[in-house]
Amino acid sequence: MNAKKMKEALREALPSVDVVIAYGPGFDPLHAEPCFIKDAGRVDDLILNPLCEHNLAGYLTSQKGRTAVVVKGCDSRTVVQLLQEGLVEREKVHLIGVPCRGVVSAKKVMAAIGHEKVLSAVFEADSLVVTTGSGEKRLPLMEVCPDKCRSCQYPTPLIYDVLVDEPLAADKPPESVYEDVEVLEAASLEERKAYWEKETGRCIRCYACRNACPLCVCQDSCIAETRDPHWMSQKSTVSEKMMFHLIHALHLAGRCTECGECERACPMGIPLAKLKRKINKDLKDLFGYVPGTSPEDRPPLSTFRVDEERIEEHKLP
Amino acid sequence: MPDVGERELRIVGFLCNWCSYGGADTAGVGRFKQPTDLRIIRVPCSGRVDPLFVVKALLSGADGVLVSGCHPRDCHYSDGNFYARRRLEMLKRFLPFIGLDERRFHYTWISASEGQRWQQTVTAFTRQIHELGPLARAEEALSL
Amino acid sequence: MRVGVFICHCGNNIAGTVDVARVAEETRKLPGVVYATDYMYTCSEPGQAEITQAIKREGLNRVVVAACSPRMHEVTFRRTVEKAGLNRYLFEMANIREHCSWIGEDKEANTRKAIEAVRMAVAKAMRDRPLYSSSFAVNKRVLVIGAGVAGMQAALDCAEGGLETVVVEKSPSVGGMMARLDKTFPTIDCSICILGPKMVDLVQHERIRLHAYAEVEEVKGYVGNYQVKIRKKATYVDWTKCTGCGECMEKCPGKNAYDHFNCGVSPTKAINIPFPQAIPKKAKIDPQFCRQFTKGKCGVCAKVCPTKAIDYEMKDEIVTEEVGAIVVATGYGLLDQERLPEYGAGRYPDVITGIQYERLLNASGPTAGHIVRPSDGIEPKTVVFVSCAGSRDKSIGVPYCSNFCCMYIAKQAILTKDHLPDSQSYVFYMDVRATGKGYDEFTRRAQEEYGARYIRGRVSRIYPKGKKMVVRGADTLLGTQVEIEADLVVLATAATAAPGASMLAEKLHISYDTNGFYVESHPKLRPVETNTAGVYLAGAAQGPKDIPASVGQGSAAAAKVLSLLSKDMLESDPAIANVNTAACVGCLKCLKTCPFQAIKEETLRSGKKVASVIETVCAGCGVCTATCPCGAIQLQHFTDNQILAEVNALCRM
Amino acid sequence: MTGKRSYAYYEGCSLEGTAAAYDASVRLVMESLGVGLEEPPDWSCCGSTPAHATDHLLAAALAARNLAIVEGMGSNTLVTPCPSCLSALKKAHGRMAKNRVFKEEVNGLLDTPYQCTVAAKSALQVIYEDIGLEEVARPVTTALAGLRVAPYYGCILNRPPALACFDDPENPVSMDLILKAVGVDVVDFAFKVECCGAAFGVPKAEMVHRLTAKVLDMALDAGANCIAVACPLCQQNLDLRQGQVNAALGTSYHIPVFYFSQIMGLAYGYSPGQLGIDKLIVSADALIGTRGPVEKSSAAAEAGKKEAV
Repeated sequence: MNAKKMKEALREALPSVDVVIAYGPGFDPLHAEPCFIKDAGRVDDLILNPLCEHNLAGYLTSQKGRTAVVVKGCDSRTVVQLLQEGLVEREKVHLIGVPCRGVVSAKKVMAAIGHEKVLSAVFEADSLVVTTGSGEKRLPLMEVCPDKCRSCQYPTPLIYDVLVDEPLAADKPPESVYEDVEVLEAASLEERKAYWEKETGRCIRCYACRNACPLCVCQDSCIAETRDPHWMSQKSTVSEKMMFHLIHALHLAGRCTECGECERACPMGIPLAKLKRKINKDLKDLFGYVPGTSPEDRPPLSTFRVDEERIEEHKLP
Repeated sequence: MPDVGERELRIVGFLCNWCSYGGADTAGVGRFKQPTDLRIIRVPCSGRVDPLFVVKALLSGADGVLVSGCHPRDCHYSDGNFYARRRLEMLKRFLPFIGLDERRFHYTWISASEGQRWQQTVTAFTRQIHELGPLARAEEALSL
Repeated sequence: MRVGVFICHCGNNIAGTVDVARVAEETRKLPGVVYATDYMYTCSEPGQAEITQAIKREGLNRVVVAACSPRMHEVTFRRTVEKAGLNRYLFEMANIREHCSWIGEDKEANTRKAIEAVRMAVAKAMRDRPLYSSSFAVNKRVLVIGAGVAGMQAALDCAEGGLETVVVEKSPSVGGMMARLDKTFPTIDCSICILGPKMVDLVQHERIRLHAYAEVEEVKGYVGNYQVKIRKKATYVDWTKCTGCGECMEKCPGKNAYDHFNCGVSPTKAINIPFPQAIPKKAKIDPQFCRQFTKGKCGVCAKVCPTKAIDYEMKDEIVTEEVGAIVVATGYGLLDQERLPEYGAGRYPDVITGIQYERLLNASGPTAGHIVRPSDGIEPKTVVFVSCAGSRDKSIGVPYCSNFCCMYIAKQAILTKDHLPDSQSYVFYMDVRATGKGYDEFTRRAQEEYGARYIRGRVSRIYPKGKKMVVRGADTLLGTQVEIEADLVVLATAATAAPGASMLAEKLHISYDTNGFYVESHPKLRPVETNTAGVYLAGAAQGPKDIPASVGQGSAAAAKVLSLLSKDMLESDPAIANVNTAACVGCLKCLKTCPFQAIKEETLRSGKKVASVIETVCAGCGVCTATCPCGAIQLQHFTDNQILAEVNALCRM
Repeated sequence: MTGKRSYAYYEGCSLEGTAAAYDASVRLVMESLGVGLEEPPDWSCCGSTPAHATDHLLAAALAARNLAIVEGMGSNTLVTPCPSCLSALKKAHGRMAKNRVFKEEVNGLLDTPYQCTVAAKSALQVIYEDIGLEEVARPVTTALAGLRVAPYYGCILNRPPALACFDDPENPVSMDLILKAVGVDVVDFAFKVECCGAAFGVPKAEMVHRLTAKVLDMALDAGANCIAVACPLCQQNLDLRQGQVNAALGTSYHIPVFYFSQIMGLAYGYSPGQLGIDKLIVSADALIGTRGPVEKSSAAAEAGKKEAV
């Protein structure tokens, strides 16, 4: 990732935009943070490296003025989807595209180092070297990257105004994209039921997943918290928790760009993206639709064909 | 014939007012014998049926859910059932992923004149739900 | 919340297989219910009085009636509660008849189901909100589709009633099937003689505009305000110039055009006027038979036309008519005789259909009213009529009775005797269905005075033997097989839905049954209404009908239209979508999915973009509500909360 | 023709005995048309009338046994000239394919279960649909000027339509067109699918006489001087019984009754002996005496082409 070129691009952009959304150093050497700057003087505070795992596109909908934002390949799909749904206007965003071979999941690193305080984190070749009180640990990037990076099909942004590095071609097999979903599909019905009851059962209903989701448009109107309509009670039961996550999943049907923010944000480490990705998998099979790849598309569930080639009528025995 | 024996199970039917609800009426007027498990919720159009209603019902105590609308091209609101078809098909494929047997959810098209078809559908679906038995609730599963 | 529940016995219809007393008793236990009772006939005058009194006496603010289907009596009871000062949308119905008492004998199970049906209705009622309809102006014009006898009657009655009336007829002349008939039963009136004057009245009426040789292309709008696109098919003759002199038809060298009006009894010219009494009496070209079109040279008609009306370049034309109501009178079609191969119709020239025989009998028909065999032009001595040729035959998908065949066969037998005194007619029949006024007498006359021999049984095969057609069938009364050597065989082919009936239904959003006939909104009480407000049915489009019934329905439909359009303003159904602008995030997914373009983007003073519903356009389907992620757009009377309440009333953990 | 067509060929009991001529002629005709016929090893009764009059399960099992053998041969089409065999095989296949329970029941009785992958076709259907009229016309060497044929299909060759799925159940034309294609005069015959009464030969002879007479009578009426059939029973009935009919009704019918394949064979230049025509009860010698050679691409072949398009 080319931080120098990014900074140049941002300096050029700044006069013509009201705000720049990029990455800055976080509270410790392992974490990066979203960083909003308005004056060129602060560009040097910005960073760009595999620690920049957040999807900054999510902030676009809340911006009034013209905004420059740094997007990786995966993040760019979110922008495409937002454009497609008319939730942001193309001329109001200036996209700094960053080709990317994968980022680092701080969560995975912390787990790997037993959640000790991080003294330093430096990249060496294909691995990240983390120093803690109990010494140095060398972690191969492939092991500490978010799951999405393992089957990434869009290393280069699909849409951008400036590309700050040479474009990269996808180097992961396309059939690998839904491997995790397929594994669960292969399990028995009971196993799947148990799996989700266990996983969603751990939900503490903090709604971090929803708040982090760049495509959850409802903001304060989320039906998980309204009484009109009154879809959910505050009861802390598995089915209420399940209900919430199914609402989230079904509202993202045909829209989720699989950026994984929900999982990054979840303090309980629930595999939330899997629900949405399962739906994406089916919709791809049904309508050949991949969210966030073409601004001209229409989300498959807000349109129809009179004769659906792939949908057959279900017969009862 | 429609007698499925055993204790009744909880089956919710979302029927569009113009076709399928009328079909159920026609079946009644024709005195077509039907199992009694199914309870009917009248909606204006199958397009009104948010897949989340089906999920909600299944999560809160229903053993089966049936959705029926006008035949494609014959929707009273012209396109409602076209949207329903896509959404419900998506749901039918999704349910098994979270451990809900897809046979507990069925969607179909029945016109106001098809009393017989309604009788056959409700009978077959009720039998199917009885074959699957009551749906084990998450709470029960969790109860420590 | 003070809910009152009224459980109807409907005589024994409900009480017979549902323990209504127990339903009432269980209902009283429900939260919010302050009053519950059962009554013999809740829809009766005293029954309704019971409700109005209870509303006052008990101070009810919600009412639930558990009785028949809401499709039956919802409107009735809404009026009742309104009389008692309650908003009519604070009323719910639980269907414990069609969906409970009539689905089985198990009283216990039915009662359980009824109790829950009521529980759901109560739960929904408690979330009912008063709704107020706004009113909108109506367009006092009516469109009649189809100018057969039913459509013409409807059109004339509407026009006489003072309405601007638009008539669309797909063939080049008005008149429909009746114009093809020779005589009518049971009076033996000359068909065209009684129809002709009506046809003339139709075109001459100052409030009727006729689009002949035209079809409905697209229907938009809603009751009171429909916009209808009409395709006027190219006739290649400028009808403003054509005088109907027939010179072109005389000289036209294209002799082998299919004669639709004469049902192919004999060919017609490539440019033709369908029949002498045609209205409008104008010529049209059938391009597939016209040399000018097929060979690219000829132009005879253009040369001979005294008014230079021929225009080979003519194109279809689309006109748009704005109307407040629509009458569908598209009539019926006839079973394709190829579907009856064992009768050899189509293969053997001397096996013809009833309507073709009408044309043979008709003085203005291709044989000038002489009955002759198509094969050799010889007068037949023996004529065999086969009724139910396709009708009442599940195996070919026509399970129903075609209604008028028994009668027209009797008529044709009588006419045959009139034309050919030394002829003998035989009629194979299943049952003679002659239920109309003077009908049975008529069929008896055919047998007793005109000596038609009626054989009760079906025909298994028709085959040629020399110059004769042998008709083999069963005589179920004698219990033998009979073979009759006929000179001419007439098949009473089944009446079917008109070609293209289903396509038109889809344009109008009205429903059709498995046989393609349009479905009325109630078989007994709303026989000419459809489920789409402002669209009415007349004639055989709704099911096979004879002339008196069709004319009756034509007038009935007209009466419905006149009463609808007698109002200057119509009340809109308030059960439509409504946006909670506070909750709306302006994602406008609803706008993308609305089937009626009833949602537009609106910017609030705060500058916030939200969806907003165009009241008169919204039809109340609720697709938007199912689309909206944050529940901001709610279909009134079917809100998420109301449906969730019903779900919860059923599935309580 | 691209490559050599080949089918599993089930002759059935009649074609081994009374209808040997049918078998012989079909084999020769197929050879001329470049079609290979392979007999299923150890084939057995098809399970028609005698069996299914007794027990439907048994009948189906018998049929399925043969079909299973054909599956074993790795073939998916079975040709049988005999309509009785055809409908027995199709009936069993149809019911097994539709009804899982029944399929298991039947397969329970078999050593090798039948997987329902074989389509049974009549020889007529294969010649008409698979080979086609143009090919049919090609091998013609002999003109049969004297013949005016009434094509007689019988009652079950293409019925019930739902099962047979071939030609028109009331007015079939395949045989008409095939015979025209080989250059023979075909008359318009109204009794193509009329019952000839064969099945009642034993219990109700006098009725059969009447029915048979009707068919023969209609053939003459139509101006035919011979009849073509595609069914061993029809052939036997119409040919063998003519004498009886004449005796019983005082008529004097003398109409040769060919298998359609025999007529094709003649047109292809085979001798009456090869085709078993010398075995007909009502002699056809007089009729076929008039035949003579045609040079290639003759009217016959032309006719074939015309019909084909």
